[in-house]
Amino acid sequence: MQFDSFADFVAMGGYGFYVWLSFGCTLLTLGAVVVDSILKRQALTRSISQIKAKQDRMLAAREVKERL
Amino acid sequence: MWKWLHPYAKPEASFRLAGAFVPWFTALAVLCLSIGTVWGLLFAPSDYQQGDSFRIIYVHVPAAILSMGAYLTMAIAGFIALVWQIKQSEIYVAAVAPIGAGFTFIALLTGAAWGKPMWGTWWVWDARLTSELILLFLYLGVIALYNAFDDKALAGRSASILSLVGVINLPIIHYSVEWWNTLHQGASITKFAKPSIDSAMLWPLLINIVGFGAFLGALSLVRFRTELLKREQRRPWVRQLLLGTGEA
Amino acid sequence: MRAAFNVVQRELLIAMRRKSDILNPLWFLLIVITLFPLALGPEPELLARVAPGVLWVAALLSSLLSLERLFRDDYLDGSLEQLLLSGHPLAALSLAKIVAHWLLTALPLLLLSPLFAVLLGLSMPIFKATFLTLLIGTPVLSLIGGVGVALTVGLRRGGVLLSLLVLPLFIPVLIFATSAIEAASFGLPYAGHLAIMGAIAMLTLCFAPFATASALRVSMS
Amino acid sequence: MLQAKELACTRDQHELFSGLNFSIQQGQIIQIAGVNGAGKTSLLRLLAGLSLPASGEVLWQGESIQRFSQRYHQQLLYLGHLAGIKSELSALENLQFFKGMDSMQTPEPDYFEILARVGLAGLEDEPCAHLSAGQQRRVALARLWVNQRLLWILDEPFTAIDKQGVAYLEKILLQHCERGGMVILTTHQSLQMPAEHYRVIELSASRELM
Repeated sequence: MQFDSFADFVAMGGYGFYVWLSFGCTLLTLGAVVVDSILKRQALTRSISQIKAKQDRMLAAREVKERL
Repeated sequence: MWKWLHPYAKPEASFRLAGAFVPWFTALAVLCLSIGTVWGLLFAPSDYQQGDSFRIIYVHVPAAILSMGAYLTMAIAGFIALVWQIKQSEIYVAAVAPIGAGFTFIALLTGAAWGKPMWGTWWVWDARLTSELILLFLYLGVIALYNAFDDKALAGRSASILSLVGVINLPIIHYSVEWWNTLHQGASITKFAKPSIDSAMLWPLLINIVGFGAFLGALSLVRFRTELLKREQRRPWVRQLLLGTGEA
Repeated sequence: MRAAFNVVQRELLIAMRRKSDILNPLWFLLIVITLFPLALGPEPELLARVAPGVLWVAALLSSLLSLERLFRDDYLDGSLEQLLLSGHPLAALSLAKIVAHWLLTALPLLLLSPLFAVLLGLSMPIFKATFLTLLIGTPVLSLIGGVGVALTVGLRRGGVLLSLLVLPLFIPVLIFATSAIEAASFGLPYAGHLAIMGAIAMLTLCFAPFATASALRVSMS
Repeated sequence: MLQAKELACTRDQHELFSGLNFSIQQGQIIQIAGVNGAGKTSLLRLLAGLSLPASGEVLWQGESIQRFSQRYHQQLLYLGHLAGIKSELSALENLQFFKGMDSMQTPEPDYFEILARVGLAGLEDEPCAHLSAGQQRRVALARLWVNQRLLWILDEPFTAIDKQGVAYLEKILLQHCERGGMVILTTHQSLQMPAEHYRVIELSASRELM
């Protein structure tokens, strides 16, 4: 252990702001990429169910006899 | 020689294969990143010149290395996609670009945060920083081009071509910037005295590099799977998988 | 070879019928160059210091402005399809298009550069260096730009995207050109810079037509 | 000569057709029929080698047109919706350009006679921008004489062409076949063609009907 107390650890020998800024930004960016990947996956599931609904409608429309 | 690879060229098979790797990569990433970061922040000795600010190295260097590495894998995938017309390769290009852009962004940001206490300024037009910035532009170009096409098959092929053009230019850009920089600035401030790094400092760094690599692997596979599903969304197997309905 | 020549000839003929396409980028260049002394102040030392950079940035912008035309019209009227189906290597035909583009945009710029030099108060040795770098550098701009246009030609709003894709790739040429001019301004030899620019030009000449051709194939389908 | 094997085409992930098989021999005319959006133009672009099929392949004399595209394209005349006529140039200059792009150097045709045939006598030097839509179409069709090609792929050749023009064009297509040429075209007209030369492929539900 390099640090004597938690306060020491936070201070990082006077460079606390820069060190925590770096680690914070890293965490945020990585988190953003992860969240984006998850959201994309969810959006896909949604759009596929929409397509399914659309196809069901098209199948139903086949029953309609009078068309242009 | 590559015969055994052939079954995986089927979308469904490659989807499953990618899925099989995701948990392992995720576990490795979580493990390495937590060990490396805790070790680096708490236990590694502080640098005799830079004090504790050097601990930024544990995110900066892995991000920088893998931002280049990710671009290289992207370009290789682009090359494979163009030469052998393998669709999965194009999808990988699209999948990895945002992660690579994220790494590049991290490398730039942490570089700035490290530069401020060390050099007294957030940004210098140093060779490495400038080429990293251009790398970010290249990534953003690939992403923008991919998103500009409605037809994702065309988007994938265009993005592959662009990533390939970019990788040919990358060394040229790097050396030109380096050269330009030495012309403009004389003695470089980046060459801070670097004693051969102590092994107590080195280990967490290596572990974090592996961790970032595993993170890249896991997330690129996840994104690869999503993109693949998106491409194949009208196929029965996708619908069965996502909606649990058999008919198509 | 004959087919490529045929393409160049047609491009020039079309350009003769539509002179504004050649004149507008030059006009733009002239206006941009006039803006700098107005914005920075007319001190001759200051102008001479920034002039080469100004000239190069202006050349970059005006080449971007005219790049879109390189394949856009051909895409819209179906000529591009016909080039692809002509039974000749598409890379050679793309190169012909790019050569025509260079003749129509960069060559007039080179011819007009003495005028710009006078406007910005360049001395003779610096002007010579600027001229040489433009001579070697502008083909690279056209070649790399060709790849960019070919990638974006099928898109409805490809214009901004084109500059995003292409400008980072222009950076090496810009760097070597400006450092050659800088060396010239200190009276140092700059043949080495020119040689490297020449090497870059050769490299792009080897790769860019093929990249352009495959990008065109993608854009057409 | 030209053979389509298990062709499938998707656009924006929509499957237009799949499992399409047919071939065309010398002396045949094939009309691709189908409702709007059935993929007629997409099929012609696949056959011409402008786009890649989602699966399957197109063979010309037994060779893949992707791998031997140059040899194939030297025998092919493709006229799409947009025929690549430069509006700044005159009809004559346009034709001279296309003649100049031929790989084999054949004697210069009599451009004025050809332009007279397509009904553009006296308009030879006019920039094509000044011509009407039908006249511009005629400039494109003049390439049927200018470039001597074996296979013609024509996408809606009759659009904007008047009645007499249609009848004349039908005659030309038939003549081309009788001389051993091949034609693949789309049109909404029903053509008056002798049955031994003429087939219709209906693009619907991915089946060949005839």
